[in-house]
Amino acid sequence: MARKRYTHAINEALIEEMSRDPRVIVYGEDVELAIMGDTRGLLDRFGRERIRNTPICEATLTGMAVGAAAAGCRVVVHMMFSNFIYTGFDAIANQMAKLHLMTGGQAVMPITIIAAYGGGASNAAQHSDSGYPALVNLGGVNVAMPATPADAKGLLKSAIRGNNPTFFMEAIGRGGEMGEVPDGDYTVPFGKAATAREGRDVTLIAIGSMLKPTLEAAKKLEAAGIQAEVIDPRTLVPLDEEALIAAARKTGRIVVVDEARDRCSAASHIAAVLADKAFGALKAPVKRVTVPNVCMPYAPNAEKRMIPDADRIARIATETARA
Amino acid sequence: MARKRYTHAINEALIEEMSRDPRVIVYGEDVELAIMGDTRGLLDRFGRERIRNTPICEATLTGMAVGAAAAGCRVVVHMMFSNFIYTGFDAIANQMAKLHLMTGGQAVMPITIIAAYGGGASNAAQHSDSGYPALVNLGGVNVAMPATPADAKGLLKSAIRGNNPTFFMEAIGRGGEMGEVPDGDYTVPFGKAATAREGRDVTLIAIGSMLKPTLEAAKKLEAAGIQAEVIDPRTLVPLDEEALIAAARKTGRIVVVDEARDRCSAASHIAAVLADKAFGALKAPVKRVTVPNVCMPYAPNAEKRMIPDADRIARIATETARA
Amino acid sequence: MPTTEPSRAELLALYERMLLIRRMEERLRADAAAGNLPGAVHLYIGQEAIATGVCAQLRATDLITSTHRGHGHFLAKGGDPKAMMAEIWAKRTGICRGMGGSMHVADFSKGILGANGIVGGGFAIATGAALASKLLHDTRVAVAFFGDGAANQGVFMECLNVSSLWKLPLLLVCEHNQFSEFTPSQDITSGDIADRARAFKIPTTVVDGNDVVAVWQAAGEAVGRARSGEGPCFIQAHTYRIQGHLEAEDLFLAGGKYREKHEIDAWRQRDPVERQQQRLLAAGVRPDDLQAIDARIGRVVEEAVKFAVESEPADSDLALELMFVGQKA
Amino acid sequence: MPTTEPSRAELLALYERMLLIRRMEERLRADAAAGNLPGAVHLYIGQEAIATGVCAQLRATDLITSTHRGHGHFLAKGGDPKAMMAEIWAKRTGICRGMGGSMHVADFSKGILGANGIVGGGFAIATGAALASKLLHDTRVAVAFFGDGAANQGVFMECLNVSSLWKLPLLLVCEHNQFSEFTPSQDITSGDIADRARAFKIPTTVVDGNDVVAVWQAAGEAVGRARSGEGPCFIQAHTYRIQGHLEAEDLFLAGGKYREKHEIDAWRQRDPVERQQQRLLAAGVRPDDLQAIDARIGRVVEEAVKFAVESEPADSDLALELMFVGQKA
Ligand SMILES: Cc1ncc(C[n+]2csc(CCOP(=O)(O)OP(=O)(O)O)c2C)c(N)n1
Ligand SMILES: Cc1ncc(C[n+]2csc(CCOP(=O)(O)OP(=O)(O)O)c2C)c(N)n1
Ligand SMILES: [Mg+2]
Ligand SMILES: [Mg+2]
Repeated sequence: MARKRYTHAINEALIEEMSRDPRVIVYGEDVELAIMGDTRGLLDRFGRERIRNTPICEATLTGMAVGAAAAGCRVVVHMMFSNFIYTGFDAIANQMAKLHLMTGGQAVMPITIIAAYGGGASNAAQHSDSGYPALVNLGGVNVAMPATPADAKGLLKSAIRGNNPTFFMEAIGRGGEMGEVPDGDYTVPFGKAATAREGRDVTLIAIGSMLKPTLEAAKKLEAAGIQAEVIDPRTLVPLDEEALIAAARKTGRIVVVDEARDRCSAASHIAAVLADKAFGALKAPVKRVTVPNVCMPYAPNAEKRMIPDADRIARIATETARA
Repeated sequence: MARKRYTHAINEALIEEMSRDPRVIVYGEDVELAIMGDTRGLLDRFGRERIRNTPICEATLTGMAVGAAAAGCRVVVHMMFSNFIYTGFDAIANQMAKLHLMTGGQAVMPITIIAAYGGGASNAAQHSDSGYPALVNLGGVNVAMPATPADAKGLLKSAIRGNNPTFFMEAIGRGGEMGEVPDGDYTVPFGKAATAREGRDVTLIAIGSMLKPTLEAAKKLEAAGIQAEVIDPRTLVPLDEEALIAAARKTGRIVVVDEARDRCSAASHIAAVLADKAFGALKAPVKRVTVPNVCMPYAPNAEKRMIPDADRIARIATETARA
Repeated sequence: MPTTEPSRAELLALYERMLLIRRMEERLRADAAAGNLPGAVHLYIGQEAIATGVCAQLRATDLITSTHRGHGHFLAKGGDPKAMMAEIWAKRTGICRGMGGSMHVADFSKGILGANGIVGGGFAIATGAALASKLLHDTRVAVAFFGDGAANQGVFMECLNVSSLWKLPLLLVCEHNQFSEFTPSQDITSGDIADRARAFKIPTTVVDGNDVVAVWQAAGEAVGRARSGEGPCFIQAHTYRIQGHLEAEDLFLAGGKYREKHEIDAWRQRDPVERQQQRLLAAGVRPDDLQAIDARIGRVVEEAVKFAVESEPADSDLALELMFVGQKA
Repeated sequence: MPTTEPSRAELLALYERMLLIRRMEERLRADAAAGNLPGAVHLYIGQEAIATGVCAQLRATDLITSTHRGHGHFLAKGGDPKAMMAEIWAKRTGICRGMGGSMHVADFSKGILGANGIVGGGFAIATGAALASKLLHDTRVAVAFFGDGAANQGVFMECLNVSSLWKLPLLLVCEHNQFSEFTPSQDITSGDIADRARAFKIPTTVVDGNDVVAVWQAAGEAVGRARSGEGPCFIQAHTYRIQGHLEAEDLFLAGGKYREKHEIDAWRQRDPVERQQQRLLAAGVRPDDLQAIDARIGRVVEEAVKFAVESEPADSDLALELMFVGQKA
């Protein structure tokens, strides 16, 4: 166990998995010099056969992953910003998410796609989307949302070893954040939510980048005498419905926090699941704290206004706890 | 008023709008010979300057719409099957949905994208998606889901005259269905749900292609003594939240029916909105009847099993009415 | 490099494979017309020489990607007629267990990475397969079959670039059948498609796609080059789609027309199967021997249909199991 | 066609415009280093001759699309320095009201359809604009500026195809500055980019992108051809990115290296602004006159910064209004 940066945890997972299995390859635009930091040092260690810069052609990068996987590699594709997933979306939605079914189970696709999402750095609309709801809706790809350095390491290792296409969504701007990371071969299973904090008055379900402000909000609530439980689903596909339902039943008061745009967000989906399966236990309206249905403005003040922060979360959680 | 096919209603709207405004252009793959039927006869009437076949290059078709709109055309792009939206997704998600904001309101994009969605014709996974939740989540594009020939005509005319990018989702396999269509200049406003049937026991919210089996289900329910109200949102963006909330309050029992995959579906979102804003009135779990999280299998029996039908809707509606 | 001439045995094998494809397609045409097949069916009639000539140069471990018009590639690469037929009949014994259908026939165990309903969907998959082959040092060659229409998709160029840069063992085979659905190729294609490959310094051959020997020869050179590490090759094979874009196209056309009957007739004169038959006869093969082949293939087709018809329908819940490996949908 | 020589007034105007871009960029570099600017800033220093030479051949109504490195195109096409500066400073007086920032400066009233954060995002937009121009018969020309890296995106080829087929009034300007982020162009680009355009039968010119007169001449011919209905043209302008990919790139590189200092120094010797200055001096323009220009531009830049600094921050709720025309988010 040691304190490490989120980026560093990813880097460690990549190094360990590449060392463990010679079939693991990594490619993407500028991965050699590590534009996002997370692939630093791989070139020196593994050489250009196993990690390489590609031309700018996302449509091919995603499709190529399918073919390389079919032919025996375990493929890690770095897409840099998650908005570029859209550029490579055809092969994701039409091939990667569907081929296992369409081939009657023949196609096996050990593919991990890394992409950084979210706002907060004035990168403007084309570099700030949290577009994972579209991925969640595809049905055939896993979606991992590590919120902490430990989960970043553990989920990435599970993704690379797994046999299903997985999106590993990096929380942008949290690359520098620190946290305890177990040493060595630490994996986190998919579909297991984590309880980040126990409490009996209100349940806050926080996705990915939203864990941190939600934990801050929980502290504020504590000061006001409200004990918030904080649950982190960790993966959206598969989704640990059981844990979420149990948590909902415990307090009957739910707030889901998500950096995605509100309509058809992961927050919507989780709220819907609970309004169905935990209905009898609900004591208050199920609330969503999300980005409004806008794309990210550039100006820092305008951007800040759109992204859920501890104050907004705390306010809505307080209302919910007291409703 | 005359009975017309759904496809015919679309065709009529295109002819009327192209006649009304010489800046309206239509392009797409094989629109001249009308592979989907809806563009039939346009070439003879308007000539190849205003309707033309394109090469197969969806990424450019969607991007070109942005440029042509910016330079003064009203653009109708026919994308054939909605799965090909994924192929052209980059310009949709990164440009079309964002440019009005990113340019501080300068870019105005009167663009209508027509695409056929849904299963039921053994077209298999790559031709059967109901991928509109991803569009709904984008934030910057309207999404129209006409369920009837009249709405097909009225919504398409509104889309073409409007100044925002709009996805006009054709319900595949319903192109041959008949319905009354008002003559002449009939438009349907965006963001106004329609009550397809009144009832006081349970509220069925049916999206697009699901209206028909939902109405069938309502008949079955009637035979069992349950009066179902059926609401059709008609557009998912903008969403007539008010009407949906009012309808939910009326019965307190809600079933949302959607041909999209369940996770992050439009059904999820509507259920979430109601679990929040109609919470006090709810008497039973909010139910979703959707496609499970699969892509469409080819075999007719397997496909049928995945798409909500009147029986499944009636069963769940009955449980909800009696819960 | 001197062109290799096929042996008599090779000539016969090419003929037999083409005939298998032809007869299977004819049978599918009949069953489609009879309403026995769900979904869309795109037939390969007239183009048999291309899949056959190319795949005859491949090893079992080599990998191919195909198109919506994929039955020919499936059979040419050694796919099982029974399993294909059952798939198109939507049966549980189908090669994709009834989940894929006509547009998705695949047999990964034979290197058939699948027909594909997305025009242009195969380029990057084949490029990725070639990349894996190179990284795993296993000398497999990947082949992407695609239509003239698909060559207008941007991924085509992206894959030309990537494969040329990285000297991938990739063969790109453009089946130029003059049409993209109902649109004549020249209406939507600027310049010569082969020039696009040339712009990336990829060796390019243009062949008569209705002459199986010409295709076989071009493919032999190209596959050899790719396998020996010299990088990708491009073959443009000129041919003609004899059938409609899909069966029942008249329904879609509703009286509209995009080509003249005499054009089809002219191309019928260049029928690749008949041309190979003539070549064999000229080389002294006895008509009886050819008839024996035809009879044998007739039986294969009948058995395939029988197998398909008698098989159980697909498992209607299977999709819930098959979205993921070892994970529920 | 004989090459046109620019008049002395034209030479001066070209110089002045290049210098405006240079000084604006230098000022942005300083403010980025000082931490005054939110977001990423990609500077155009070293490439000024290209935007300047091309845009000098355009009319106010002509349309351009630009890239993430878009300040130069914005200013060259007549965009307002004040409004651009305020935008980059995230102010409500910015040309995009603070919603777009450096990567999205746009002025539709001047035909500037916007810088673009998506590499390759401008190709289809420019193609669509050219299509509209053709259909509306209004003789506007559309220009897509793009980098060598962007030329590997498939949409590039798609737009070559469409524009060539339909003879659209489109000019494609490839600014080959040797790099795509930290990757040398030759590592990711197979063949000569100009050959890609040639494969679609598009007239192609390769020019020294650091010589504004050469660019201006090539653009003059190309724009003339496009405007007169002869279809698209392609210009490849060789240049060099003097600054990092983005300001603060050292942070991203963390000690990593992708080019040598002597290479940068060598290209500094070919500085396009200085070359134009030398040309003017050689043509008899007095140093005083040049200094007057520099002073004038200095004031423009100062005013722009002052305007930006003194403006109000962006409206923090504006995004809710601006997702749609006349419709709430
Ligand atoms: C991405 C995508 N766009 C459009 C289609 C519809 N479509 C199916 S086949 C076809 C024409 C393909 O032409 P070509 O590549 O020449 O193949 P051919 O049919 O001639 O064999 C089109 C446009 C599709 N399936 N996928
Ligand atoms: C679709 C997409 N992929 C990747 C990026 C990240 N990116 C930004 S600039 C750039 C390099 C562009 O190179 P080039 O086109 O040559 O332009 P230059 O920076 O040299 O001006 C990359 C890869 C992006 N912005 N958009
Ligand atoms: Mg074709
Ligand atoms: Mg460059």
